[in-house]
This record gives sequence, structure tokens and C-alpha cells, in this order.
Amino acid sequence: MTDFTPNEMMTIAAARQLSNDDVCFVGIGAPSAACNVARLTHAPDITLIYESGTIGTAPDVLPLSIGDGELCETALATVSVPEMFRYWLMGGRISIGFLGAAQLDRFGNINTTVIGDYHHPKVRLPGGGGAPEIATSCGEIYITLKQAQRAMVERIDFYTSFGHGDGGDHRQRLGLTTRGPTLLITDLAIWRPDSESKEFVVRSLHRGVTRDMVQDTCGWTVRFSDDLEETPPPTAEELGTLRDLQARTAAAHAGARRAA
Amino acid sequence: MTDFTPNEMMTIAAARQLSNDDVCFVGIGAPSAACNVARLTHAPDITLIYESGTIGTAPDVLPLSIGDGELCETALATVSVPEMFRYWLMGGRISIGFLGAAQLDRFGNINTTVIGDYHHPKVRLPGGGGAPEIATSCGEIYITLKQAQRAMVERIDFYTSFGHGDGGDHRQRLGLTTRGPTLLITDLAIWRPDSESKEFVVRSLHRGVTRDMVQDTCGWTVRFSDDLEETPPPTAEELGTLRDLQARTAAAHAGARRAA
Amino acid sequence: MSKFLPLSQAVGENLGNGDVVAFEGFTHLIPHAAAHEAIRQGFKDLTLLRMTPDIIYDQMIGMGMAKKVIFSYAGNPGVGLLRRMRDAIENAYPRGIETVEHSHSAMAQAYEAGASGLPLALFRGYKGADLPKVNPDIRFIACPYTGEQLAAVPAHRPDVTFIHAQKANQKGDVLIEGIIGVQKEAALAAGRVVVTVEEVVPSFRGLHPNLCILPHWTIDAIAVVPGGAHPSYTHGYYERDNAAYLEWDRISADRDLFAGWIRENVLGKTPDAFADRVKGLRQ
Amino acid sequence: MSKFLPLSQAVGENLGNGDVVAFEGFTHLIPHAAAHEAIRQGFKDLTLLRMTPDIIYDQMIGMGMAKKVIFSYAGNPGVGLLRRMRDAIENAYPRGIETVEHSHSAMAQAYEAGASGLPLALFRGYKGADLPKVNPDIRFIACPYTGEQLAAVPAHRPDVTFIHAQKANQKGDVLIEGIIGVQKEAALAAGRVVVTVEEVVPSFRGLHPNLCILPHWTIDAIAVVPGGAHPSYTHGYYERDNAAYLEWDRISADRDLFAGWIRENVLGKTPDAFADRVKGLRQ
Repeated sequence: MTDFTPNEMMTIAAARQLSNDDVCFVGIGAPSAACNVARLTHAPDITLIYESGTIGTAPDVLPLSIGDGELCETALATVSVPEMFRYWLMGGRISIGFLGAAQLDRFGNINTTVIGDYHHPKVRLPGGGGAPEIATSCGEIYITLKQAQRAMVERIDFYTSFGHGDGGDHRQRLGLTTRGPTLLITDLAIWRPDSESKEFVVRSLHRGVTRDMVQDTCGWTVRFSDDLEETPPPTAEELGTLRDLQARTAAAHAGARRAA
Repeated sequence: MTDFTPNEMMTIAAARQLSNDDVCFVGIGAPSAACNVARLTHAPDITLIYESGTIGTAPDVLPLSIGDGELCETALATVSVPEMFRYWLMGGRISIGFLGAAQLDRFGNINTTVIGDYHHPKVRLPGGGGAPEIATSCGEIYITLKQAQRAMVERIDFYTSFGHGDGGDHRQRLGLTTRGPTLLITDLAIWRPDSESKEFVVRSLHRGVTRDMVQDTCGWTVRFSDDLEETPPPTAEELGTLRDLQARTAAAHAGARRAA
Repeated sequence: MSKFLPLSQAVGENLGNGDVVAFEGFTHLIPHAAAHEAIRQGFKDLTLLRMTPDIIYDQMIGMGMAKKVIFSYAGNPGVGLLRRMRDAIENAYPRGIETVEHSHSAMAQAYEAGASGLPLALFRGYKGADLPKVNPDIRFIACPYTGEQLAAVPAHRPDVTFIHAQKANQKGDVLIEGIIGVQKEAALAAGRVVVTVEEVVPSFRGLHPNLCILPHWTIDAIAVVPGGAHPSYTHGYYERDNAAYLEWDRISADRDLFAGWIRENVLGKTPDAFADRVKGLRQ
Repeated sequence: MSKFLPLSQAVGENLGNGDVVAFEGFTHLIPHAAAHEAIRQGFKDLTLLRMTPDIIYDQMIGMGMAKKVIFSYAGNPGVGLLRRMRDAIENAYPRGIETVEHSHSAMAQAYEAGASGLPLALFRGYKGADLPKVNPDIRFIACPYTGEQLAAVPAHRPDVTFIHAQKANQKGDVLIEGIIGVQKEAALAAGRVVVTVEEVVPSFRGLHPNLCILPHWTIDAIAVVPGGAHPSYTHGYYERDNAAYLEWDRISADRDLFAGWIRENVLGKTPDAFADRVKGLRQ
């Protein structure tokens, strides 16, 4: 299977990191696609949780919003939003939380709040939503991001959610017992934090990606692993599953559009 | 209607104090009987809540326990016990809370915890259950009690729940904004607190009851109202409703006993 | 006590200029019809409270009705940014607004605290995040048992909460099902509660005992507005109008387009319009 | 992850001497079968945690298995006192026990705090009451917004929680309905969770979306024990055996009568006995 897009590679690479025993706090977009590809391929018993309160969902099409009806209809149970945050997120029941980013630094700190000064922003972004507590309560955090100079920056404008802070043992110094960001999957590469400094290091390049391509789309000086690998390209099953899912999704949402 | 017992009079006198708009936190025993007599006579729309989480119950027979199945089966909704205490009791949704007492003082302070020293009790009673927060969270408190020297005492051994403390503005001094005990209904009389001192004063004697009978069964020096009244005796409807309810209850519980 | 009222009266009697008001709904059951009625009645200086201010708050902010927004995620769900809200924050158009920003967890628990008669919510949160630096309402308290620093936020106690629900029974009890969000807490935390419902049924007898129900004595007014959540959805009645959310991105991007849309679709309409809007979306 | 096990193995693998253990149930769904299995296996030095320690804790205390009880109401519901527990407190028979006493509200919220990953529960409570004088675990904290003194209690984090429920599905998810009490919180607050159920069904498909469910990955072991709540009841399956509660008052009043009853009805029996006990009580 050679014909795939960088976004497809990103989604499938993320899906591979998930297992049957995982309980995932899923966000909309690439995380949702990745989690459901995992569920439809190698991890049929994975538990997917959306912050709308839906526990153990198995949507046939990807939701457009975090609270689409499909999520509730296919869930094991749907709880209130306060319960979702209290018993399930902060209660420590989630093994993997997914986060996206408008700005990301090399230590996995994330900004989705403002570009510029908080009180006089250049761009007012949507804000953190669940992210501040997702970042600290989940067993570990996976970040998905399309690489770009303006997204991967030396210094983020606002700490919407805490990753490894200044690196090293910063999480422990704050009393955090969860692992924080352990994986960054972009459209070009797979990154993992250095075990000491906690700086993200490129471990694997997707097929056809060069070191320069990664550096050119990243605002900090990139570190590459000594034993840099190539990400195995999507298998036919993985790609077929993802594309079928996206086709079903497009058809379903177009259907709603026609009806409107 | 002349033939009634003191307990029947107590229950019916309590029932009369309730209205359609009341939301009652009901205890087992006399309060449960009183609330259901009210519901079956003049207050069909009264809301009865039991601390097992059953909201808006309408049991056909009186429950033996606070969590009998009948309460759930006839309830508008049944919520968890944490929700019951948080949103409904402490959230200030209850207009009238009923409390009983092993020991009661003239200011409506109640002991159901121990007789004697707490750490070396003469009698270890069941304890407070919901009472500490019922006493402070409900709009007002009604107390039902069978009069006895050992129950109505000068000084209780343990403040399981707070009534008017030392009297006067003691509740306000603790920051309490609810009214506390506003009514004491015994098998002999109806008592209400003095508006200043908050000491219980006998306002009404049940038919056939003398001042001496009240004083002889009370451990403190009883104050009687200047305009002491006679409690209207139970009407035929009230007594019939109560007795039917108790007959149904006895039959239902005996049925369960036979089945066992 | 629940009163069944026309929506215009339910809104008029319960909302006032300067109120702190929550129109809650978590993607599901968003009370669009009630919000449009508030726009028609032209309230001013509102403090808008909501976890996820989306299209309806974008519309109210765009009409200059809000002086302050308390929130945790200001986006058009699944689509992008809220362009009228951005215009107010970035350009003070049509007026400047104050923002008080929290995390979802803090907002949900602040409602829960309000419903529980507590002055604050306490939780393990905000560690390492910047929001406590820009929101002075966020404090930290040491746990007396462990010494751990726990985050605190003030309880939400809105003057009035508006929600949309599936059903009322004839007594005025209200049933919410599916994605129930934070609506029960937002209602129980409020001074007054107004509910729009899809329909009224004789009674809830025979329903499962543990469903999410607001008893009639917790509600001030109920208005029957079929389709009243559109373009949000009502579980069991009609689907989400995803196309309308996508279209909002275009409409809200332009001040004049926005004004025209509001004139045509809100000011020039009545609550009855909602039933037509969901005709093609019914299940 | 849920494993379906015989009750003896489910109890043996998850309970240990010295554990803090909760057998929860609020009148409804009291896990009698699990408690009797614990008595047969003869655990020692347990800290028994429960809002309403009733017959099962009276039995375990009477057998000398408890060193400490944390509770809010120690009565035989609807009947009277707990006579074995009184004998332990008043006469140290068969051994003395430490008691840590709370209000219902505090206990419920301490479980909720445990389930929420919090070290404490904070609430408007205990004002004017004497329990804070005799229970040093009860503290007061000033609200940073209002200055109000709020009550605090430590979160409950039992080593293991036992509950009884109506149904498991084949994956090991568990459904609780009717009076749901504090069981979900007690389970989610615990290190290990053991559930006895009336029956196993293929799946929960088609059930209402908002029911009280514990997913299989929150549960360590499930044992199928029909009648396992007797003489408590299971909504939808069998009624409460009120006569047995009344009879317990007589049995528990006498040390020898108690010992004989335990020999005959617990030590000499297996979990299968429970199905027979509810035969006449099925609806």
C-alpha cells in the first residue's frame, strides 16, 4: 500500500499505539479517527470515552461534535458531564488522553487558548475545554498535530495544558503522578520524549519524509533519535478501514445537510 | 370520633401541619405515617422524599425501612444517595425535615447517638444517619416524640443534631439560615418554640390530656402557652385513612413474613 | 412550581437585564428557541454562563446583549471558532465583553457545587496551567489531611437557567435523556428555571426509576416548542443539523451577513418556526 | 477487568486480613452472600466501612472479624439496634472495636470524593453537632470566597468493595437499578471491586442509555449468586424478607443463640443456599 496521505499516516500511526485494554478519552478529529480505526482493526475491545459523558461508544460514523447522538446510541452508558469529569477523568480511570494543539512546544506543553497576549489577543482561540485536567489526570497523553512552524514553537503563548513544563522532573515537582505526554504523532513523524530531559525526539519518519521536511515545519531545533526508524506504511486493512469510516462519515453528514 | 390512641393523635396532628406545596424529608415511623396520611387526605400533591434517594414517592403501604422497594416503585425518580444529600438535602430543596429523638431538650437539640459518655456509653444508639445535615439544611424541622422523662431531658448527652442550641439567636450565630425546629408533636401535645427564647412551649393539649400529664412525662419544667388550646381530635376521615394505611401495612409485612 | 406558558411569556417573566443566565446544553439539547426569544426581547448587559458557548451565545454576543461571558470552550463544535465572540473580544464589536475562563471540569463542578448548596467547588485541577494566572476566581487550598494544593472555583448560582428537554408530564415534571450534560446541575443551581420541551405526555408512569428527571417544584416555567433545540438535536426526536453548524461559520464571519441572518431568522420569526426546521431531521 | 469466579474464589482473591473493606448497599441490594463467604473464610482485623452497617456487619463484628467500623447509622433498619455491635462497643465482646462515626451526608460524599480522585470531601455540614468533637477526622476549612466554615472529611478509599447487583452482561459490565444507593461511588473509590449478581445476560443492548452501569474494566471479579442479597432485596427479582430482619433482633440479643445461628446458617452453608431463601419472595 503506497498511496496514502500524511494525514492518513498520522491517524493510522496513532491507532497502532492503542490496545484492547486502553480506556481512551477521545477528542474530535484525528484522535477520534485513530481510536475508531484501532477499534475496527486490532483493538475491538478498546474503551472509547467522549467528554459528553458517553462511555464505551462504538460509532459507525465519526462524530462531527463531541456530543453527536451516534455516540450515545452506541455507548455502554451515558453519564452526566459532572460525573464524567469527577468519577471518570479525575478519578483516574482513563489510561490515554488525546490532545491536539494550536501551539505546542518541545516539552509537550499546549496552547489552544490565545495567540498573543491573553488580555489583548491577536487570535482568540476556543480555549482549553477539558484539556487542563485531561493533561494531568490521564495515565498518559498522546498528541496529534499537523506539523507547521506556527504550530510547533519555541515558546507557546499560553499554557492551556501542562506537558512536561520545563522538562526533566517538572511534573513530579508539581506533585503530578501521571506520565504526561508520552507520544507525539504528526503527519511526518513519530516523536517520544527523551527519558531524562523530556524533550520530544523524533523516533520514526513516515515513508517519504526527510529530516529536512521535519525541521522545516518545526519551530524548534529538532532532535532525531540515533536509531531513527521508518514508520511502517499503512496496511491495506488499516487504510481500507480508515477510508471506509471516512466515507460513511461523509455520507452521513451530507445526508443531514440535504435534510436541512 | 372519640376513640383514638395518643399515637394516632400524634400522627394525625403532624399530618395536619403539611400542605401540597411541601417537600418533606421523611423518616421511618411516625413521620412516614403522618406524611402519607397528609398525602391521602388534604395534601395529595405533597412531595415525599426518603433518604434512600426516592423522590416523590406515594407508597400504598408504609415502608419498614427507609429503602423499601415500594418507595422506589411509586417514586417519580430515584437518585443515588450522594445526589440525594448533595442536590436535594444540602442544596436546600427540602421544606420540612422530620426528626425523632432518643433524647430531646427544650431547645430542640436531639441525641440519637449514645446514652452516657460517647467513648464509654451506657447505651450505644444507632447514631445520627442523616440528622446532622437534615437539622441544618431543611427549611424547618418537625420533631415527633412519645413523651417520657428519659426522652425529654434537661440536658442531652450528645448533640447528634443541632436545634436552637442554647436558644435565642444561637442558630444565626452559627451562620445557619434555616429555621430549625419549629414544631414538636408528642403523643400528648403540640409544642412550638417561643419566638425569642426558642424554648418549646405547649400550644395545644390533645383531648383528655392534662398539664400534669405533660409535666410528668417531661424532664424539664414545662411552659404552657397563655392561650392554650385543645388539639382538635382526629376526624373520621383522618382516623380511617391512618388505620387503613396501617392495616394494609400490617397485611403486607405479614405476607412477606409468611413467605419467608 | 412549573407553569406551562408560551415561550415569549416564559422568557419575559424570568429573564431580566443584567442577569447572570445559563442556556445550557452539551452539543445535545441546546435551547436555541429560548435563546432566540431572548434575542427578540432584546435583553441587555447579560452575564452569559456556559461550558460551551456556541452558536446561541455567538448570536447573543453579536447582538450586543452580553457584558460578560463565563465559559470553558468557546467554539463552534466540530467546525471551528466563534466569530462574533472573537469580534467582541478582539475588536470590541459591537461592544467589548469581559471573559472569565475555566476548564470544563471546573465549570461542571461549579454547577454541581451550586446545586449542592456549596459556595465553591474543590478539585484536583489546573496544575501547571496558565488559567489561574488570568482568572483570579481560581484559587488553591491546602488539603488539611494531605497538604496537597487543590484547585477551587466559586459555585455557579445563575439568576436563571434555560434548558431544552424531551418531555414534560402534565404535572410539569421534566425528563431529560441521552447526553444529559450538565443540565440538571445548571437547573438546580439557578434561582429560576425555564424549560422548553418537545412534547407533554400524561405521565411518566412505567419509565425506568433511575432516569434524569427534574420534579415540577424545581421548575418555574415550561414552554412547549417542538424542534426547540435546532440546529442542535433532541435524542429520540430529530438529528443534529450539521450543515447549519457549518453554515454558521460563513454567516458569522461577516458583520452584515450576521445582522441580516438574525433579522430574517430570529427577529422576523416566532417559536413556531422551529418545528418546520426539524421536519427533514426527524428519525 | 471482570473475571467470572465462584464466590469463594472471588472473596478469597480480593479480601485480606487487615483490609479496609466496604460491603455497601442502602437497604436494597445488600451483599449478604459475599459477607457470609467472608465469615466462612474467617478474615481478621478488618476495618469495616459502610453508611448503614446492619445485619451483615453485626454478624462480622459478632464473629470478632473487625477491629474498626467507620459508619453513619448503626441500626437494624426499621427494627432497632445492632446488638452484636453494641456488645462489642459496650462490653468489648468478643473483642473491642474502634468506631469512627460520621453523618450520612459525610459518608456519601467521602465515597464520592474517593471516586473523584480527591483526598477529601468538603460540604456544608456538621454545624452545631457533637460528632466533630469525637471524630478528629472531621475538620473545618474556610471558604476562600465567602469565609464560611465548611466541613471536611477524608475521602474513602477502601482496599476492596463488595456490592450486589441485578445483572452482568457477558463482558462483565454490571447494571444496578432501583434504589442505587452509594454503590457506584463505593466501587469506583475502591482498589478492588467484587460484585455478586442475580444473573448474566448476553448484552445490555436496548437498555436506556442513562442507567447506572459499572463497565467491566472497573470490576475485578463477578460471582453469580441468585438471591445473594437475602434478607435484603433485589428490585425486579425478590422482595425484602422483613420477617428475617425482625427475627435478627431476637437472635442477635443472645451470644449463644447468635453463635448457633452463624454455625447453622453461615458456616454450614454454601452460596447456593441463597437461591432457596428467596423462593417465596420472588415477584
